[in-house]
Amino acid sequence: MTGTSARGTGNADSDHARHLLRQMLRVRRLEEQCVELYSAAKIRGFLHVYIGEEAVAAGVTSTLAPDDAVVATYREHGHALLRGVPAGAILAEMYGHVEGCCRGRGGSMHLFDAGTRFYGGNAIVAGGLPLAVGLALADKMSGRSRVTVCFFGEGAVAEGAFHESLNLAALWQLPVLFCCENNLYAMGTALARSESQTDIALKAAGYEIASWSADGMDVLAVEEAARRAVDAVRAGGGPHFLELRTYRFRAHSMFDPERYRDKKEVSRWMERDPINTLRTALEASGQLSAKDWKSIQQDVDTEVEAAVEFAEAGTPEPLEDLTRFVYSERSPE
Amino acid sequence: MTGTSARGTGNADSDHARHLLRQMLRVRRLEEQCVELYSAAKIRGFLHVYIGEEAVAAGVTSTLAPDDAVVATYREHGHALLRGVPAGAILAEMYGHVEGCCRGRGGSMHLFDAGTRFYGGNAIVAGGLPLAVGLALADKMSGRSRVTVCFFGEGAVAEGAFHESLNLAALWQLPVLFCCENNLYAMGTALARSESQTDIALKAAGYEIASWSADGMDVLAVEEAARRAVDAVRAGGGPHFLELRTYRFRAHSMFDPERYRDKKEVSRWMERDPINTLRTALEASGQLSAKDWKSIQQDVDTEVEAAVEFAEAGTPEPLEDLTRFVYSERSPE
Amino acid sequence: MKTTYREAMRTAIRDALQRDERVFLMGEDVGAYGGCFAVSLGLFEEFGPERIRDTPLSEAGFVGAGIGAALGGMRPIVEIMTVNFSLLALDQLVNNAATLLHMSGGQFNVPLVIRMTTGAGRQLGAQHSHSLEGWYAHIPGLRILTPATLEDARGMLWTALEDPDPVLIFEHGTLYNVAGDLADDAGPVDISSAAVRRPGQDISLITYGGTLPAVLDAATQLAGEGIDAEVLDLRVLRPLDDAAILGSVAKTHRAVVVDEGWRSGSISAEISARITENAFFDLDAPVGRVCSAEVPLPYAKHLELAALPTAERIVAAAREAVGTRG
Amino acid sequence: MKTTYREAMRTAIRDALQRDERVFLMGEDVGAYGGCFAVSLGLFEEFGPERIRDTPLSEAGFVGAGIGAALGGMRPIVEIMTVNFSLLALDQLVNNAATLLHMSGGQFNVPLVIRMTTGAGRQLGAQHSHSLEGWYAHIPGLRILTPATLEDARGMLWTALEDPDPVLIFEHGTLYNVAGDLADDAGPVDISSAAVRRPGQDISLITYGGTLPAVLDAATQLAGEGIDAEVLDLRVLRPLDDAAILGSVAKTHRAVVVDEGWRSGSISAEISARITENAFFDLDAPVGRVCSAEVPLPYAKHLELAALPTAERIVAAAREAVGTRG
Ligand SMILES: Cc1ncc(C[n+]2csc(CCOP(=O)(O)OP(=O)(O)O)c2C)c(N)n1
Ligand SMILES: Cc1ncc(C[n+]2csc(CCOP(=O)(O)OP(=O)(O)O)c2C)c(N)n1
Ligand SMILES: [Mg+2]
Ligand SMILES: [Mg+2]
Repeated sequence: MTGTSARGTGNADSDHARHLLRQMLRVRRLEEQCVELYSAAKIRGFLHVYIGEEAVAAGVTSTLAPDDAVVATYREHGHALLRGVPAGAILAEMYGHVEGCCRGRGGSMHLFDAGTRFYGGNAIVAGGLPLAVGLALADKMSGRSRVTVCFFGEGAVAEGAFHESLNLAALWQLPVLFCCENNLYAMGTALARSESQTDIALKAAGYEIASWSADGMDVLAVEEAARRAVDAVRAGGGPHFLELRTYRFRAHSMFDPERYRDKKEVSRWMERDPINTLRTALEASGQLSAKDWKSIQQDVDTEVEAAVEFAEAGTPEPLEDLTRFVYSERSPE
Repeated sequence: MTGTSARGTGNADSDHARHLLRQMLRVRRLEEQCVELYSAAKIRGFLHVYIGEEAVAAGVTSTLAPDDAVVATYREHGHALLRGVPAGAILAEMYGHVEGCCRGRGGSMHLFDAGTRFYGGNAIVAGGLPLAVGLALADKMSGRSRVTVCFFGEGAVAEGAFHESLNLAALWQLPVLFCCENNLYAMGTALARSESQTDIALKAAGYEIASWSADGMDVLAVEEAARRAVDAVRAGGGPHFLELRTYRFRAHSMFDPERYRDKKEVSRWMERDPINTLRTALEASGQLSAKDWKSIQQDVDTEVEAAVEFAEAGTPEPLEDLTRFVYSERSPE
Repeated sequence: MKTTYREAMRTAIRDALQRDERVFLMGEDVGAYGGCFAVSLGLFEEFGPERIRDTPLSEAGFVGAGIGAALGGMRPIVEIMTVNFSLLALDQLVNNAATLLHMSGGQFNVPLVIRMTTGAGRQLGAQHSHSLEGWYAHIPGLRILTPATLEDARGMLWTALEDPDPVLIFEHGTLYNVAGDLADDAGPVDISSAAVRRPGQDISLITYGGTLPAVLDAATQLAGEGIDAEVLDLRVLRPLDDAAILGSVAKTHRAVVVDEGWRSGSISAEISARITENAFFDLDAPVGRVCSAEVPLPYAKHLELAALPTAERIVAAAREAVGTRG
Repeated sequence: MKTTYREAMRTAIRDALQRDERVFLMGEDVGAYGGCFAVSLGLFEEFGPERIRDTPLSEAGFVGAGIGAALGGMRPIVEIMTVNFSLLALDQLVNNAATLLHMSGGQFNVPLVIRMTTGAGRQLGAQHSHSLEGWYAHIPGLRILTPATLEDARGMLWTALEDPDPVLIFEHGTLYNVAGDLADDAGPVDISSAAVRRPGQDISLITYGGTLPAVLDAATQLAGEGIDAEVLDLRVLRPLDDAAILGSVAKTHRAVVVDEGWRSGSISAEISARITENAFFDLDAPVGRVCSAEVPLPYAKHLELAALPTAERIVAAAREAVGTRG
C-alpha cells in the first residue's frame, strides 16, 4: 500500500522524479511556515494548509504548459507556488502587504496571479467550477489549445454548481480538466455522510465525462493520470475528470479541533506521506543520494526563508487606496 | 408503438381503466377551456397547458393515498384537479377571484390546496424539488408513512437544485418519489441540447436512487410504474425516481411560436394521444361502449361548464386586503 | 426610423456581434426558441449556435461560465431570462464577478455584460414579478443600467461591452413593445449619467426604467394643475449620478422618487437619504417616495395594479410635496 | 450567570430542542464537527444525528428542505454557516419561504428559523465578510433579527420558533466571544421591538448587531465631550420598529444611523428616509450615516479596519450632527 509507481531509472526519469520530490517539499515547507506564522499572528483570517496532499498539486501541475490556466480553492498555496507564483509573493500576501500577489487584498484564500494564469483562490466551495468552464469556453471559441485545470475538494461534489458545471463542460465538449481532491472530509463531514454515491469518479462518468481515479498519495501515479487526461483534453477530447484520493494530515483550518476523526486514522494515512514515500522509493532504487536529499532540503529551506524575509520587509498599502480596484482604472486592451 | 398495456378485462379492471380515461379527459377539457379563456382574456399572465401529457398525472396520482403530498410546477392544473382541487376553484384562481384556490393571488402557475396537500404550483424550474425533500424529511422524522410526489420537467434536471435534492433524498433515504415529465423540450431547448447524458433515469441512478422510465403516453404503464415506486417508497424503500416519456402537444405557453420543432414531429406524437390510445384499446376489448364514452364526455363537459360558471360568478378580493398574507394572521396550531 | 424597444435591443446585440468577434450571446432559449421575449429573434439563424448559445437551465453555471469566458478574453453577453431567476446565480455575481478585480489586487477584471428582464405589471405572480435592480445596486463592483428609452435600449449595450467591469442591464418587461422613432444613426450612449426627460421648476420626479412612462404621465397631469415637474431618468443605478440628482433638487427644492421595488430598502431610500444628507437645507419638503406595496406581487390584476406605482399615486405624492410649506 | 454569546445561543438551541419535539437543527458541520463557530458544540452527542443533522454542502438544497419540513409540520432551525453562502440559497428564501403564504392565499405558512453568521472584522476577505442582513430586510414575508446582546442571543430563538413565518437570525461573528452576565432565568424575548441601550437627550445613535459595541463606545466618548447620546438597538430589521425610531428622534432631533453594510442601499438609507419622511420638521440636522466603505472587504487588517464603522467615525458623525444648527 505504501509502494509507489516510480519505475524508470533512466537519467531523465530520475531527474524528473527528484524534481517532483523537490516540488512537494517546497509546498510542505511553505505550509509549515504558514502554520508557524499563523501561530505568531503574522498571518490572520482563515488558513487552510495542504500538508499531506502535496502529490496532487505536484503531479497535476507538472503536466501543464505555461499558458494553461488553473482555478483552485482556499487551500491553494501549493498550487500557486507550483504554477510559479514566488513564495515571497504568497507570504507577503498573507502578511497583507502590497508586495503580495494581490497587494494584500486577497489573503490566504485568494491568491491570484495573472502572469501564470492562476485564477484563484476561491473561498466559496464549488464557486470556481463555473469559472473554469468559462475559461475553457473562451479557449474553445478562440481556437486555442490551452487546458484549464480546476481543483476542488470532494465536498464540492454535493453543490449544485458542480452539477451545472460538469453538464456544461460535457455538453459543449470544453477543454477543462476537473481534479477532485478527495481527502475524505469536508471540514468535519466524512464523504459517506455527504454523498449517497461515494465513488466520485463514477458520479462524473454520469455526465458522459471521461473519468478515473488515481492514488493521490503517489505523485507519479497522479502525474501519469494527469498527463493522460491533460493530453486528451488538449487534443480536443473534451472535458476529463480525475478523482485523486488523498488525505489532509492537519486540521481543516486553524480553528478545527478535529473531533470528527480518529487519531489512528490520521496516523495510518501519515504512513503514506507522499514525500516520504517517493523519497524512500528513490533512495531504495539509488536515484536519490543522501547528498541529493540534503541539497534539496537546503534549497527549499533557503527559498522559504527568503520568502519570509521578503514578506517581513513588505509594506502596507496606503489607506487612501482603500477603494481602489472596485472598478478598473483603465480599459482592458 | 401505439399499443397500450391495458390487459385485464375483469370488471374492477374495466371500471378502473374507464376511471383513468375519465381522469385524463377531465384534464384535457379543463386545459382546452383554459386556452379558450385565455384567448378571451379572462385568464392572464403565463399559461402552460398539459395537453398530451395527461397520462402522467393521471397514472401517478391514481396510486396515491389521500394524505400523500404533491409538489408540481407551473404546468400543474391537471395535477391539482386530479388530486381533488375542484375545477371551479382552479378556474376562479385564474380569473383572479377570491373563490379561487388561492384567492386569486397565485394564478395559473401557483395553485395550492392545503386540504389535499397540494403544495403548488412552483414557477421556478426545479424550485419544488427541495421542498419535496423537506416534506418527506418531516414525514420520516415523524414516523409517518406518507409519500411525497414531486413532478418536474426534464429541463429541471440541469439545475443545481435537482442535484442537491436527489443527493439529500438518497443520503437520508427519504420517502419521496421524483417524477420527471420528460416531454423532450424545455421551452425551445431539446433535451440533447441541454443534457450531456440524455438518459434521465440513468442519471438518477447515479445517486443510488432506484430509478426507471415508463411510457408516459400510456396511462396504464405509468400507473404500473408509479404503483411499484409508490409502494416501495411507502414501505420504507427510500426515494424512487420515474422518468415518464411524454410530449406536449401545444406550445410551451401562450407566447410560444414553436420555431424549434417540426410540425411533423408533433403530429407523430399526436398519433399516440394518451386519451385516444386508451379509449381505442378499451373499445377494442369491449370495455368501453359508445354509451360509456358519451356519458364520460358529458360528465366532463358538465363539470367544466359548471367550473366556468363558478369562476365567472366569482368576486375580486377587496383592495384593502392587498397586503394580507404577507405574514400570518394567527399562530399555527 | 420607427422601431420598438425590443428591436432596438436586438439591433444593439446584432451590432455588437458584428463589431467584435469576442462578443457572443448566451442564455436560456436565446437561440432556437428566438428568445423568451423575442429580443434575439433571428440572431441564431444569422450568427449560428456558437455565438447565439443556448444554455441548459443552470443559471449559476452559465453566469459563472460567462465570468470565466470574460476572464478568458471574450466579451460575453449573458441573458438571464428574468431577474427572478438571477437569484440562482447571485453567488457568482456577488462573490465572483463583483469581487475578482479587488481580491486579485487589480489583476483580473471581468468584462461581462448581463442582461435580464425585470419588473411586474403582467400578472405573472409572486415568483415572476420582482424588481430587484435597486437591490443589485447595493453591490460594489457592479454597474447597473436601466434603459428606459429606445435610444438607451439601442445604445447602452455597446458602451457596457467596452466597460472593463461587469455591467448588469435591466430591461423592464413592459417596455419591449414601446414603439417610437429612433434616429437612423443612433448608436452608443454614455452609461454614467442621468438624463432630464422633462425639465421643470417646481419638483423633481426621480425615476428610471419601467416607471418612467408613468412618471412622464404624472408630469403631464401635474402640468395641467400648474405644477411644473422635472423628470429625471437615473439611467444608471450604480454608481448613481449624484450631481444630476442634487442639481435638479437644488433647482426645485422638492423631490419624489419613484421606483417599482418594495419600499423598504428600495433604491428610493438611498436617493432620499443622499438628498437629505447633501441638500437638507435646500429642501422645502421631505423627499417623497412612491414604491411598490410590501407584498409578494399578487396575480389578480386589480391587486397587482394596486401594489404598483401608478401615475395617480405619483401625482398625489407630488401634490403633497408641493403643498408642503418649507 | 457568567456566559458568552456563543453559549447563550447554544443554551437557546438546547432549550428549544428540549421543549418541542418538532424542533431540529440542520446545517453544514453542526454535528460531528461541533459547529463551525462551535455554537452547537456538544449537541450532536446530546441529541443525536437526527436532530442535529449534518448536511452536505448544498445550501439551496437544505434550505429548501427546511422550508419543506416546516410545511410538513416540523420546526426546523437551519444553520447556514455564514451569510456569504446564503446567496446560494437565496432563490429558496425569496421565491419560496417569503412567498408561499401569499401565493397560496394564506394556506401555507412556513414556520422556519434560519440562523447564520454575518459580518466582517476577522480578516476573512471579500467572499467571507458580507453584512447582508440589511439587504435581506428588503424582502416582504421575512422577519429579520439581529441579536446583539446575551439576552437576545438567549431569548430570540424560541420566540422565532413560535412565529408562524420564516425568521432569519443574523449572528455577528465578532460577538460570539462576548462574555457577560445573564440572568439565570433568562428566557424568550420579544422579536418585534427595538430597545434603548443607553438613554440620552442630544442625539439618537441607531444601530444593531455587530456594531452595537462600537456605538456604545462612541456614546461613552461623546458623554466625555458633553454630548448625551441615546443608543437605540434596532434588534429587528424587518419589520422595523418605527415608533421606537421616531420616538427617539422626536426627543433628540438628531440621528446618526450606523451599520456594517455598504453605504449605498444600506438599511441605514431606509431608516434615514423614514425619519425624513415622518419627522422632517423635527430634525435639527440631516440624518447621518456611518456604514462600510463601498469596497469588497480587503484582507489586510489596516484596510479592513479602514472600511468598517469604528467608534471614531461614529463619534465624528455625531459631533457633526450636533454641531449643525437646525
Ligand atoms: C458554499 C460554501 N459553503 C460552506 C463553506 C464553508 N466551508 C469551507 S471549506 C468547507 C469544506 C470543503 O470541503 P472540501 O470541498 O472537501 O475541501 P477540503 O477542505 O477538504 O480541501 C466548508 C464547508 C464555503 N466556503 N462555501
Ligand atoms: C430557474 C428558472 N429558469 C428559467 C425559467 C423559465 N422557464 C419556464 S418553463 C421553462 C422550461 C422548463 O422545461 P421543463 O422543465 O422541461 O418543463 P416543461 O415546461 O417542459 O413541462 C423555462 C426555461 C424558470 N421558470 N425558472
Ligand atoms: Mg475534502
Ligand atoms: Mg420539458
